[in-house]
Amino acid sequence: MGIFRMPSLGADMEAGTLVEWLKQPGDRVKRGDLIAVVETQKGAIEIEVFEPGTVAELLLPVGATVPVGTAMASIREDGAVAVAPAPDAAAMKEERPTAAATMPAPQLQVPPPPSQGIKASPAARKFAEEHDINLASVPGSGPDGAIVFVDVEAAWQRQGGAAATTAAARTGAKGDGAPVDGMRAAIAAAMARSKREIPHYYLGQTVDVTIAADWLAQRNADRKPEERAVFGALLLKAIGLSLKKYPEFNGSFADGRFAASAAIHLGMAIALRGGGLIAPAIHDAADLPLDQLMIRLRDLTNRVRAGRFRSSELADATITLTSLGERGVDWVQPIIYPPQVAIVGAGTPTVRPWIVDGVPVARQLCDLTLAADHRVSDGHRGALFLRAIEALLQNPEAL
Amino acid sequence: MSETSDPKVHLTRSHVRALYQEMLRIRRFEEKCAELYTQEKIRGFLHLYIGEEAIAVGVMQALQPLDAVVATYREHGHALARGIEMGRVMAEMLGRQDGCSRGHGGSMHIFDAATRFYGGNAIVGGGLPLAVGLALADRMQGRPQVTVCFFGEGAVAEGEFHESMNLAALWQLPVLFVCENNLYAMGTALAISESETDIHRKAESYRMPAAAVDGMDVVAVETAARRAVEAIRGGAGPVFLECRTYRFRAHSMFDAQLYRSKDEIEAWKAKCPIEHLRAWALQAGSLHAEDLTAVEADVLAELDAAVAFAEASPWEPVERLLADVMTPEAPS
Amino acid sequence: MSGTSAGGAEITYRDAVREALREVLQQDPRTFLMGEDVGRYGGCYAVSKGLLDEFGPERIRDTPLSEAGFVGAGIGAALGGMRPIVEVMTVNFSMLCLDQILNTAATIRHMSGGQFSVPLVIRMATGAGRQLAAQHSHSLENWYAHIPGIRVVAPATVTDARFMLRTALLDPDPVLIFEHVMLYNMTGSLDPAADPVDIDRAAVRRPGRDVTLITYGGSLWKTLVAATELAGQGIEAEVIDLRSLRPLDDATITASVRRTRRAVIVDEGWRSGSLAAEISARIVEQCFWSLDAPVGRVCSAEVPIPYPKHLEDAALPQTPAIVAAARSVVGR
Amino acid sequence: MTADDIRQILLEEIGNIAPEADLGALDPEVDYREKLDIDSIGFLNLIIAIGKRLKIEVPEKDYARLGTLSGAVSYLVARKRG
Repeated sequence: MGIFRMPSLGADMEAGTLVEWLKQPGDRVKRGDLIAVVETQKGAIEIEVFEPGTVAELLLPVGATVPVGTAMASIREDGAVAVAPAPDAAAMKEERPTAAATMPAPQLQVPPPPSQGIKASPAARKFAEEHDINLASVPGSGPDGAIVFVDVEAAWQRQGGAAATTAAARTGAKGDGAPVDGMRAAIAAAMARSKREIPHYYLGQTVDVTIAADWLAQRNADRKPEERAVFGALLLKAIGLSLKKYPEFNGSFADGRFAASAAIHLGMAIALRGGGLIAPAIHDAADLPLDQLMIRLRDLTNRVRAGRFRSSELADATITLTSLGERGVDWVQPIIYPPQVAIVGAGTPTVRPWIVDGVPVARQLCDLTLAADHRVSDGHRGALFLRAIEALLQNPEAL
Repeated sequence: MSETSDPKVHLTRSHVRALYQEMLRIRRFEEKCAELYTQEKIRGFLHLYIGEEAIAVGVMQALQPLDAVVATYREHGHALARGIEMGRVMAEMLGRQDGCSRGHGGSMHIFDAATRFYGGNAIVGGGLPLAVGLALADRMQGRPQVTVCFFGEGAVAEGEFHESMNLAALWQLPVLFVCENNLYAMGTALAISESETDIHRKAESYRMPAAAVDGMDVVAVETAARRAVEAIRGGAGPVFLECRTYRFRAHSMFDAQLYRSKDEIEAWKAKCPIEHLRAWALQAGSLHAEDLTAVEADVLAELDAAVAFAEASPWEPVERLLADVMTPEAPS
Repeated sequence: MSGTSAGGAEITYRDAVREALREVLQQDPRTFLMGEDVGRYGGCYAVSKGLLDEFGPERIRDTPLSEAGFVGAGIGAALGGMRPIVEVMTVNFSMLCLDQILNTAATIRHMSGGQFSVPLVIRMATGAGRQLAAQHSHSLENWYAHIPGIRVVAPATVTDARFMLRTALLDPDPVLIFEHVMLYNMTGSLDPAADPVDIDRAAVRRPGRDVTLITYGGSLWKTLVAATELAGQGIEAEVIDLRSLRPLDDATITASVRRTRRAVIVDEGWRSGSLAAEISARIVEQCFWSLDAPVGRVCSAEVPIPYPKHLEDAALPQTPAIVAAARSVVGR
Repeated sequence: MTADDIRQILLEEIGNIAPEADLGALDPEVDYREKLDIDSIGFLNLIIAIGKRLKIEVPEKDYARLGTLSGAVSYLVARKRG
């Protein structure tokens, strides 16, 4: 028993519609006889049979549209007995080799994980990845300030002279810990260089911040949380404004000389969850209104902790503030972050006895310290600088 | 061409039988191809030569082994008539490794170095300059060989046809141009595509000897081809034969033939070159009924073996995908 | 403009090509030169002047204006055992024989399953600078570099003009040689250290560490001028002359770019879909993690080449643009 | 919204600020800011997040009442009812 199937007449023919049977059951057919007319997208085509015999049964009604390979009629060889066919279209398809089985997959270089948001060339990224260098800590010298290969190479030669990565620290926070060690090494290198090269002098001043704290609480009371400011923002603003009068604390010392910076980019030391420290800059902090400064501070803190910050934010700081926050200790003797020339420390503000007009009263006090580079400035100027900050904090509405 | 010279066709019993068998080989081979196509074993375009067999068979009788053949995408008949093994041609149809082109070409690109069969060219008109160049090479190297170039009447509308006519005539190259005028370029009738429908007159305008031949009569084709090849080999320059014929089947498998009438097709089928030769041979006593039966049996046996060979042939390994793009051993 | 550094005899690019032709015509009787006005006229750019007298009209073969015809004939002659050198007057005219180059010369080896190679050389003039306007000035070699099955080379120095032809003729596959029209009058010294059979490798024409400038053909000299200018600005540019446009010498390109980490490609083709685009893609594929800047491109403006000098100059890659592109990827 | 829902939200937000913390082990009576090292900016972020999730604006003067987990839950439950 032969099965006559919807023939394939072209590679683009997927189905045909039976228009007419040219043979009926009982008709004898021979090879090459036309058996049916099939409508295709190219028009009606008469189709031929390749098997001689007698048409036993027409399996398809006129008007039916069926895929190529579908049984259309059964043809009985002379003398044979009719059997119902299996009308499967797939039966006549044969196995063909497929290219996918044997073709090799295209070879591509496996990329190192990206450091998001940092403009660095692929070469710089690869080198940084291989040498465990935090791109965020590398100043860029390429097109549009991008970090290029030589920048990372130089950073590597400086033993990671800038501070270390959050991204790497976060990925390695649990488990191997190697990136944390990398950051520790970077901090070690920077601080060792500072202690080795910079002749620090240290000054301290206990500052009554009651007025400032009260003013801040009052200001925050009727504001939505996202519009509230923290004490650190006031402090940054006060430092920034003071620097305008004391430019010798704002800039960098390199190649044996101090270069004062016209811009005031305040570095803010931010502790990372899981350990480590990073001090990115708030650009032009002195000229930002307090609300703006607060937005920038919060944004920067959040981005740093999420590992998303720009290299320029790290490289550009001209002075740094390290604030011990609300649950820290009274004071800090900070270490200057090279090539900067000064760092201001702020202890945790606490309520302590304080003599006002000869009477001991409870006041909120904060110990401000200054570490500065003796190659650039002297203690006298440093004291005036700290006093200027103190004075501004007594008049917070002006900030 | 003069009709008076003596044709060098010797219609012995064996020769008539050979002509008949060659045509029948092509016919049965292509009928099988159509069947295999509907079963999706042959894919791509399949252009059948059925109805035109007398031309390839007739012309090939005139060739020597070292002569060259350039054909078109409707070239199964030429390949078989030229002597390429049927199994290798069928394997090529199926895209198998034992195909004469390792399966790389398929139905439209049959090539065979042993018989100097240069395709299998599926750009209409594209084979003509090739034939001119092959003939130029023979001429420049002093070889007494002829290149036969087959093409359809559709090709004569192409610039490459005219450029080739001119070059061949200008340089007096040993080319036999055989135009298989089957009246339709795909679905476009000659009368609506050419200002001059007597194709051979185009060749005459290039000062090339040209004639029209009954392409349904294998003896007529062989006679004309023998005379032409003899003249060409004698240094007469190119000759042009327009063989008037008809394809009985659609242009390719997927063709509803909207452009021509059934009556026209039936009228031409009545001139079937195989039937024509059979009737003549029986009447003339050149062949007997038992000869015909024996030929049919021979052909079917050859065809069965060819299909079996082709289907048993392996696929070209994908590792060889790029193997024949460039010659592997470039000089260094 | 000056060709290569001192060493051998001073010679013009035109004479170098002619010497190359003369040498192969003398050494290999299978070679012949064919094209429009190559004989009596002496060649459109006077390259073949005098060769007709020396080798005769069979081997210095003037053709009619039939690009498809004579390029196709060249392919056929190559198949027939000759070693034809076909000259196409300019690359713009080669559109008329693109069919033969693409559909026949480049495919026959593959579609015949490796049976037939086409040892053909096609020479074409390319490029702008002679105020020949919008149908004689284009740089379409990258279209040919797109095609598997052929080789494409672009001699930029008198040494390459002198020696590439011989190697191209030894190649069993079709080789297209692109000669930039602005180079014909250039004088240079034959480089005694050159490998006369090498047509595969790119050449470093000037070493440098800061940026790799990749170019070929007529743009090489503009690029070398740019490199000198860049050196004055403290940027050491490495200049690579591709020499072979297909296949591209990835190894030389990537070795250089991995070292300099920056690349600018100078290509007289139009930017869209250009050879520069291909090279840029390969650099990104193979050198991405070595890059310090996006890959730069200096290409022709996307306009048919205009006639007036100032507009033609404005349309083409010029030294200041190359300098600017290099500086921009270096970042200074 | 139940106290458990509020506790869940609060823990999620604390978790966002201190992702490495094991909140399951957090004693509801201890100062979690101390315990989890949440500074003023971190705490402000928490207050902002609570405002968005629970639609409760916590004034600065009430910050002290959010010092422990249980205190914060009580406070927020009361605010939600009020």
